[in-house]
Amino acid sequence: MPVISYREALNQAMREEMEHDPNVFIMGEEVGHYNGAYKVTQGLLQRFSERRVVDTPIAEMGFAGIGVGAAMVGLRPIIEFMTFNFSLVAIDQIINNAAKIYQMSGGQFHVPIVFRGPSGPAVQVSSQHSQSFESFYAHVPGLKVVMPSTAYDAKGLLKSAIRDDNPVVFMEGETLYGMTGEVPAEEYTLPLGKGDVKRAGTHVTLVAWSRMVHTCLDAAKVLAADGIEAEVVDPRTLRPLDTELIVTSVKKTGRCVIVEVGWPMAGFGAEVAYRVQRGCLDHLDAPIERVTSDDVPMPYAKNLEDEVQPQVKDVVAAVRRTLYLD
Amino acid sequence: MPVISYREALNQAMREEMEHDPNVFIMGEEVGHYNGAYKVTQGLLQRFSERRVVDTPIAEMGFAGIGVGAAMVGLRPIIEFMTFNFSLVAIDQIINNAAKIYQMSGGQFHVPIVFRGPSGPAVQVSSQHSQSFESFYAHVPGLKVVMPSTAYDAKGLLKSAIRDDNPVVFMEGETLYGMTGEVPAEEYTLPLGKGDVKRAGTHVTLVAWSRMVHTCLDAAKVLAADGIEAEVVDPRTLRPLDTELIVTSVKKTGRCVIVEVGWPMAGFGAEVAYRVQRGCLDHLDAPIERVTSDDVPMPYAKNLEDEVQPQVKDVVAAVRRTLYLD
Amino acid sequence: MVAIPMKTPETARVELHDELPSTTVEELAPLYRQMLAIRRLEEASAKAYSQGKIGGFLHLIIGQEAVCTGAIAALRPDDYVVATYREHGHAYAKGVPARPILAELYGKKTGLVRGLGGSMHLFDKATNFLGGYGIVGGHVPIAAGAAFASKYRGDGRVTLCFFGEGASTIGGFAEGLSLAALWKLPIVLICENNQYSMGTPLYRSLAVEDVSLRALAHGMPRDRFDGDDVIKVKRRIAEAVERARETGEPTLVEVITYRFRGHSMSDPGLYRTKDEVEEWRRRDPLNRCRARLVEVGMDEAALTALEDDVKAEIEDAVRFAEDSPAADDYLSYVEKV
Amino acid sequence: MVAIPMKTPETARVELHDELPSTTVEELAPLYRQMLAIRRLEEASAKAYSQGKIGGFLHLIIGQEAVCTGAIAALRPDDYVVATYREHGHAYAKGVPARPILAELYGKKTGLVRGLGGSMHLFDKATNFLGGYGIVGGHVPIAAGAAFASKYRGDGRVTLCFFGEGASTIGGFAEGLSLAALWKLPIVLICENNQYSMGTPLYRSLAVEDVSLRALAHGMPRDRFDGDDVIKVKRRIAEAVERARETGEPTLVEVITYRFRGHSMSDPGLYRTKDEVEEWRRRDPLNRCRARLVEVGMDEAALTALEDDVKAEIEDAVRFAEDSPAADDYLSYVEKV
Ligand SMILES: Cc1ncc(C[n+]2csc(CCOP(=O)(O)OP(=O)(O)O)c2C)c(N)n1
Ligand SMILES: Cc1ncc(C[n+]2csc(CCOP(=O)(O)OP(=O)(O)O)c2C)c(N)n1
Ligand SMILES: [Mg+2]
Ligand SMILES: [Mg+2]
Repeated sequence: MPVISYREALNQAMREEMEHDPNVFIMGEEVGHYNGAYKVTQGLLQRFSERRVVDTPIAEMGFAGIGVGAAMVGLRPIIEFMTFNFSLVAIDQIINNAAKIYQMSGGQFHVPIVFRGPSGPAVQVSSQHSQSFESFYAHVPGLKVVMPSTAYDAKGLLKSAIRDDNPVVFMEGETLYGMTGEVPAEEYTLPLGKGDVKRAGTHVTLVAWSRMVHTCLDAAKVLAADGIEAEVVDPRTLRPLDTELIVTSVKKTGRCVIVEVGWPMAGFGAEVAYRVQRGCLDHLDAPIERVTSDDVPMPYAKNLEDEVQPQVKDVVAAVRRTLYLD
Repeated sequence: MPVISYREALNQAMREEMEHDPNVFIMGEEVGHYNGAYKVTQGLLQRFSERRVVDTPIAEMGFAGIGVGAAMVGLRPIIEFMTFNFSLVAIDQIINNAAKIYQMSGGQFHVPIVFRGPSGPAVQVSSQHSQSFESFYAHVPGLKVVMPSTAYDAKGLLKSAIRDDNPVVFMEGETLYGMTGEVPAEEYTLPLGKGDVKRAGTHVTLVAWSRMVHTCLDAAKVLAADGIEAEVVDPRTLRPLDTELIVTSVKKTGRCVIVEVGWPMAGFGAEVAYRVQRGCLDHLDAPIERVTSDDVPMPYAKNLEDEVQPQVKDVVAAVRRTLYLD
Repeated sequence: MVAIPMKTPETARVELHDELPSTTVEELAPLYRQMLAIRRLEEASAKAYSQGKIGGFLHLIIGQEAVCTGAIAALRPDDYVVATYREHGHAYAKGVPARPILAELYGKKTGLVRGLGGSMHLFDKATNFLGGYGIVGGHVPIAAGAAFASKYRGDGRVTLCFFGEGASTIGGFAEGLSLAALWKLPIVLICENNQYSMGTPLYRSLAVEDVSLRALAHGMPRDRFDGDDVIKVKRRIAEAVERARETGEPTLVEVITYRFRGHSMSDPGLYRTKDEVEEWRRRDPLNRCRARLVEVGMDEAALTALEDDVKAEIEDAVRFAEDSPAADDYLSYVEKV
Repeated sequence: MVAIPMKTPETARVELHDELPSTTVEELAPLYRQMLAIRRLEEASAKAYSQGKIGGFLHLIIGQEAVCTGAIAALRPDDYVVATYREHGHAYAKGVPARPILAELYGKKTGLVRGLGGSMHLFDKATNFLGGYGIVGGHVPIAAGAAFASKYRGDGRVTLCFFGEGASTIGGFAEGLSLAALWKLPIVLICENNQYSMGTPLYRSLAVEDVSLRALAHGMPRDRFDGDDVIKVKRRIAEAVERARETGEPTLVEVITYRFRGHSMSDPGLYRTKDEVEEWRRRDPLNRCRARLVEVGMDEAALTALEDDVKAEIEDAVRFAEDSPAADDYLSYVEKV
């Protein structure tokens, strides 16, 4: 199977869907002539022209809203936020319009739109540029929230998101773009709302999404050296959440550690924890643990930035706590 | 003790703090000449003049940001959102500026600001005007989030919020303004971050804030008729959260039902549930239950609106489930 | 030194004049009928509201009927309309019948959006009415989006976007305006300047009380006139609609008008003097329209027949709303996840 | 018909001319020194960045030094400055020493904001530098807030707010501008039009390539000129600052300039031709300033001494940054909850 980057996988997904459906177009800052701030839209302007790859001024609220209006009358916009940090100035359009119009209109108007872009901390870009807002979007009825961790998932899920008749918030890992993985040459899609076991194990369930899946896989290797077999469950879609997959795993292992790069309080991991204890309280041999970033705006200095975020050692320590090993 | 309304209690808090400190001012839509869309600022313009009670155009992002800038150089703004639904167009100012400047500036600039206004569903105002965003604000380091349920709490907490040197998001109950309660004639404040047991009980702990406290108190009466004594814990401040008070109660009762008017997924109640299971997994005699609104944008029709929101009967049913009674 | 090229904005035509465009009974009678139906529909809503049969916010447009009626009369049926929470009249003018509008206000199953949206959120796909929105300014980008789609497809449609003068200070409006100008979207942005944003008169919201000036910085055509005469509104908006259709150029139009009632049913409107309200009531566009109809030759009998017909229509709509079953489904129209 | 009153905006002075204001060695030499120090400071940062000693985004202002230097020279020390992520020069011009700026970029404990903010978020209370901000347009309301506080207190201070021309399309700018005009806040809004917003030239962002026109709709004074000559910048901004100080009136000023480098260190800047960049490099404000200094009578020896002094200052700052201990505290400066 061809090995390509996460970035290239996303690019292929958009290219293929734009080939399939003339109503699909891309809009955002620097998506065209500049080929994307993170080069995810590389080559699409040349392929599809300015009509379908639309460079915008800096006006997130405006172009997100333009996407919603265009979607209401039948187009299928892909709105790129240069990063999801900037989605805050457009969040009213996402929550009050995109998410609600299908219901407010009594089912008359669908809003088939994808809001996508990088999310989560990059490297040393400081507090206004290092945020993880998945718990915001996952809170809102009318939205779906997708956060793929691999190139394979990224492509299959983005294609499904573009085909979905309702709004999808598609959050890419800012630090995953260069990561490579096997991606079939043939066309495929992956269903939204279905998780994936990224590593099988018996002693503890690790639940993580986006970049934290890789942190968990690394931690699982460290743990394996001590004979601890961790199962790594990647929900891939946070809303709807594949609760069954997670609960089934925890029923087997009796222990659960949830790892997220966002802030602790009211982070999405709390919802996962709630569902796990609802689904299998009697199977829990230890309290559910969460590993999150510290409860601070992200500092700039590299050493502090690393300290703030969940590291392999933090995951290992949390697992060992659930096993009452330390 | 005088009995006054929640609205009047808030009004007194602002009036007193404005008397105390010439740096305190109020800014928002219709706060002055109109005396407030919900009359919370009644009479303040007459008392303090246009300099300190500032009517704004419709520009939440602009005047929220003006508040932040003014706070950086030593004023103490109270920014009123006509409702917190409209805070979404200003949320970037709250999260990226107000919450972060103290840390981004290496501790040089405090931002002593209060963002306040009504929150949560009112009556039949439909989906864009019936939302509960406490889990958003509670997620963000650098903010405090206060949601009082009584006139007494409202006054004491608002005074503390105004005196706090860091940003406070103060969410009032849109349907509580007319509710009355005892409020001392003498000046008092209540500490942020301290919860309150609104009713003592032994069989189950109900955790709720803002209007849902009253729904829980009503449910407790119904339950008491069947010999079930519910303890109603009102954290009052969601961030910082008085986890200890909640956990102590659940350790005593062994059962916990969390009631919130917001949406279920990634609602603040999930965080409460997580903390409860962390703090006293071994004391839990049943899975933690949450009662929330349904996972939908709020419908307009009265009957549907009631169906969507947590009712006394829903709380009673949840309690009975945790007691394995039905 | 390198010369820095400067474009100067086109100077826009802005005149406020009394001279009324000529018209005929054929043109004017249906518009009078619409305005009257809107007035009666809203009066019926106000009554039902006081009886507790309608809840929530109810924003009436009484006094402003000539604006939506005249403007929408300049459209083709396939053109789009986007409006605010004060949109009963716009929906009706676009072709939505009174029955489902009123049933929606009553929160009934037969409502236009099945009791889910209420007064602020009417939507009708059949007539290309893209909705009523509650967040001030937030719908302006949406309207630009519909216009963007028309340009994308080359379908020749035009979008009308209505908003209040109070919306002219919010970012959503500024961004929508700026993008419409940049991309030359076929849209007409219509500011219904009813001189108040809730209790705030425009001079306390804008440094210069002329919303249409916003077009200057964008080289966008603009227009500004009073909205008492429905034919005048139709003609002036038609110019902008034609420009949008032919050249794709957007226009910012400000129409000066007045709401006779408070901001919503719960607003007593104490911030205006009785005299001020009375003066504007004397200019009632409905009365002017009726007088005009007589002038151009409609006889009293025909007028009375028309008025009786409207009365019957609204009475029927009230009965329909009253008799309809309550809304009973809030799950089918939101995607379950 | 009731006449509707209309105000027309003041016509603003907008001229682009070559005639340079006269100056003296005493006035110009310190400004040259500042510009040179900013240039050397940024060159040192660029070098450290390529060596991996500075991380994240690094946005250089090389080529634009005359704008921040000249503008801030028009201020009193107690006046406020608010800037973007491209703000090293602004901080330095406001009086922040090179040492803590560079140490901040290195992420050191001795950094201006203790390694917590980095290049994009310099803040300095001592010099009334209210910060560097990363969300485009988001700082404009903050600047208006500082000016609001000055008006509230009557402290006679003026706020300068810098932003790029790319910010002129976002709602935060529009709302800040509108409120500053309405409330007559003592602020000067300075658009550093370096002609690109990342890779996007202005003509792909704005329908009319003149940001200062935004003032028209608000009756706000405006100015627009090229920013090559530091004295010219100082004089023109001083006019606006004086107006703000005396009358409280805000001004929107657009200064045409150019960045020689890419948007940030990671941008190769392929969207511009070599010729274009070369042409602007020939206009380098630093060279012009030096030539001007010679013209008004500074001798080579004095210039060399000044330049050596700058060199030593920056070398010292680099050593300081290199030798300082790593940042080690991220908890003391955020309130624990
Ligand atoms: C962003 C936002 N802020 C505040 C409100 C509350 N609000 C609803 S209507 C209104 C006044 C709008 O005035 P205008 O735009 O002139 O329209 P009109 O009501 O006069 O038709 C306000 C402040 C809102 N809905 N949205
Ligand atoms: C709201 C928001 N959108 C997008 C960005 C990404 N971004 C950072 S700088 C920039 C270009 C800004 O250009 P301009 O305002 O002209 O300033 P310059 O960089 O030229 O100084 C963009 C798009 C951002 N920081 N904030
Ligand atoms: Mg109005
Ligand atoms: Mg620029």
